[in-house]
Amino acid sequence: MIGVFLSVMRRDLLLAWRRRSDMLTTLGFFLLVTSLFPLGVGPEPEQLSHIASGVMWVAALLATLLSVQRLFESDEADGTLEQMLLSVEPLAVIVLAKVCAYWLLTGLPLVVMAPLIALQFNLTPDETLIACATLLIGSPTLSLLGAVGASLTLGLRGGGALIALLVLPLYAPLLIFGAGAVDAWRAGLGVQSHFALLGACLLVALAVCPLASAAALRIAQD
Amino acid sequence: MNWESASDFWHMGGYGFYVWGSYAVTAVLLAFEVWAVARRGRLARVRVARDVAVERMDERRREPT
Amino acid sequence: MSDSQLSATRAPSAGVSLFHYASPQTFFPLAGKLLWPSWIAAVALTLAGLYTGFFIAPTDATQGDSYRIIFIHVPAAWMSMVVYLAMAFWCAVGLVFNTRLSFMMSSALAPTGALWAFVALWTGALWGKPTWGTYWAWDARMTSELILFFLYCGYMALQAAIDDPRRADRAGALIAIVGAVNVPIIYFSVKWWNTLHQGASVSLTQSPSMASTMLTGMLLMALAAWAYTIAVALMRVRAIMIERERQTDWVRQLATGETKA
Amino acid sequence: MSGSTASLIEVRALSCVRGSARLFSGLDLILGAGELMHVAGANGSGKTSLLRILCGLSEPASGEVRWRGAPAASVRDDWRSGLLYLGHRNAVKDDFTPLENLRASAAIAGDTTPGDVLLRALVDIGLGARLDVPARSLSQGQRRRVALARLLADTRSALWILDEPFTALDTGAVAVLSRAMAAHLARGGAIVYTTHQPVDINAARRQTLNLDDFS
Repeated sequence: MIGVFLSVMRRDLLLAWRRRSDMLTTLGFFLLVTSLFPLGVGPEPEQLSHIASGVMWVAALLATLLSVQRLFESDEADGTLEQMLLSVEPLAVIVLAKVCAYWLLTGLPLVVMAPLIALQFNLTPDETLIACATLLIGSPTLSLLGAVGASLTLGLRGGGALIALLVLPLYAPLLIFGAGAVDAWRAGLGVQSHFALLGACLLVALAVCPLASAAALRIAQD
Repeated sequence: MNWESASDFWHMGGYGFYVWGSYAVTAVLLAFEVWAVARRGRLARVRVARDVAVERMDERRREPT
Repeated sequence: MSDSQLSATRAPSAGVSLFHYASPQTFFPLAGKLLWPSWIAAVALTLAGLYTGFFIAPTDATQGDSYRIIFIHVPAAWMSMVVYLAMAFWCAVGLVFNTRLSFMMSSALAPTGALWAFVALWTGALWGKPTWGTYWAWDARMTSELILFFLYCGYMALQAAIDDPRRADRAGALIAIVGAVNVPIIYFSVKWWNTLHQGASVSLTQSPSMASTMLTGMLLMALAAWAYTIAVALMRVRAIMIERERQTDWVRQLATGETKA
Repeated sequence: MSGSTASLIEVRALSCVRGSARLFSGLDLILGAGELMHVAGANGSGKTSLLRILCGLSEPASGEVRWRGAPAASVRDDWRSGLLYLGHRNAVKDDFTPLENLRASAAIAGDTTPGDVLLRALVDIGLGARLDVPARSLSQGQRRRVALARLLADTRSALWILDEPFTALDTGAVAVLSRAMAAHLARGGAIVYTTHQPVDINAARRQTLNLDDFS
């Protein structure tokens, strides 16, 4: 089980490495969207630092949504997905491995880039740290929920809009807990509960999403 | 009895727009839903009846040969 | 960590025969028999509820007559949640016991649930204007109601996007169940967010001036909404049964009027 | 190889519906060790659908699949580990070399065949000169061979389910594949396959199932 997990993850990372340029698309999207906000709402530092964490979270959420729909696409197109379904190993473990690789490729870069955006939005070092930490704990949950949406909409027409409609409502609690942490810190409240709740969401998602996604893939391939 | 007259009733203590706006839209939506569902059921039956009729015509056409 | 439990449920279950009415053919006439009582109950309860609400219940001391919106707002909000849970319940039953009828029930409930969510939002906005001075406040209930509405839309859009009815049923069921797990989390998170950002909102139902006649009116309207939902869902599930089973003998006999149901 | 009954896979009263079309119904089949079954039928008669049902990718509209005498759904793990399915899609990644592809397929299947056996299979099927070339620059037939190399390396599966294995292959590769199939049968394995071209496979016991008879 660990063997298949590691080899599927390595396979996905290697495949992504062979197509390095694709990896940059999501990151570029994230940076572009966040950079457009000051142009839209005005450059006042006070206002920018107020909306910073919300903007970062919404951008991360949209960036995930944009890229996650391709998670199973190429495996489905070339028949690898059938082989995954027929594996002796649990499909949920294979899905989890794919999601982990996906997060390392798209989620982690966002977390790494977040300080840059925090700089643009005039956040203090403390606030930057908190914003990055929320993204670090929250973005795996985004990837996991996104994987469920991606497997449900696999091969459907209008998949992009559909996955947004399915997954965005489920993202609402994460957005609230994630973006709220910086506000709470600024208001002098503790941020412990925010992190605890984000962590709880991650644990629930880790337990439920790979199973749900695996079931959805079997349904999609039936 | 709460209301002195019909116009008093429609006026709804100054909140007529909000109260009747709510009730009217709800009534229209529910009526539309009932109509749409009834139509869907009717069309489904008609379509099946038509399929059956077409099949019988086919059978009858084939019989003489 | 195995998905075999989930996938094993897709195999035909021997338990199906226990559910006599789980077959569309036997449920169809039963639904037909329940239809008229439900409609009569819906109309009678609505009339009674409206009479109580408008002619017996007094004007509210603080909100004036604008509070009379709650006679539809609160039942609509309740129904939108009850219907979602019912939908998720039928989806779970369908996945576990592999009964087609359960999936048909949940597809039949979804549009009505979405309608109730929309009505709750609409009337909430119209009630909010005179009460809060704004059509839309990011109040916990309103925000969760909005997200619930989107969950309904997602379920229906997913089903509509899939051509194969079996895949549509199962994929829809999965998202409905995931959504149902999320509804409490969403409600809690929004409520929590709301208390951090603004003071507690005016509560509709906990108003101290709530006269018992007001409560009676609201309960009557809630029962009417139940009856309406049952009636319209039964009607829709009958239509869905005919559409889905159009190649079976019993539907063909039904449609050509050779036997009466 | 547990299981006391002789049949490896058995199907009873199977019917398959795709969309609103009934592809076949009332289909029974029994396949035992060493048996070769050719599934024939017109285009759209449900050959691929039948193979997918046999390996558990699809659910039949009605009927039962049994694996080594037990209902297949109840012995799912044994069923999956006992079969090897190759669909008409190759499951070959453009960005991987043949060996990387073969390793990835084995890993996904949960198969622990050592690397030198995989390498040997690629050499046997005639890809020895192209080991370091990404699959992107291979021909259609060579990509098919990458997928088929799994069969040459396989010693674990009892049942091979092959959907059009000979498509796009040249005569040399067809000969290698049919030898591998004969060897699998001789070992006591069984094969269900579809094909559009007549290929002679050395088999002691063979059946032909024509799906047009069940439509």
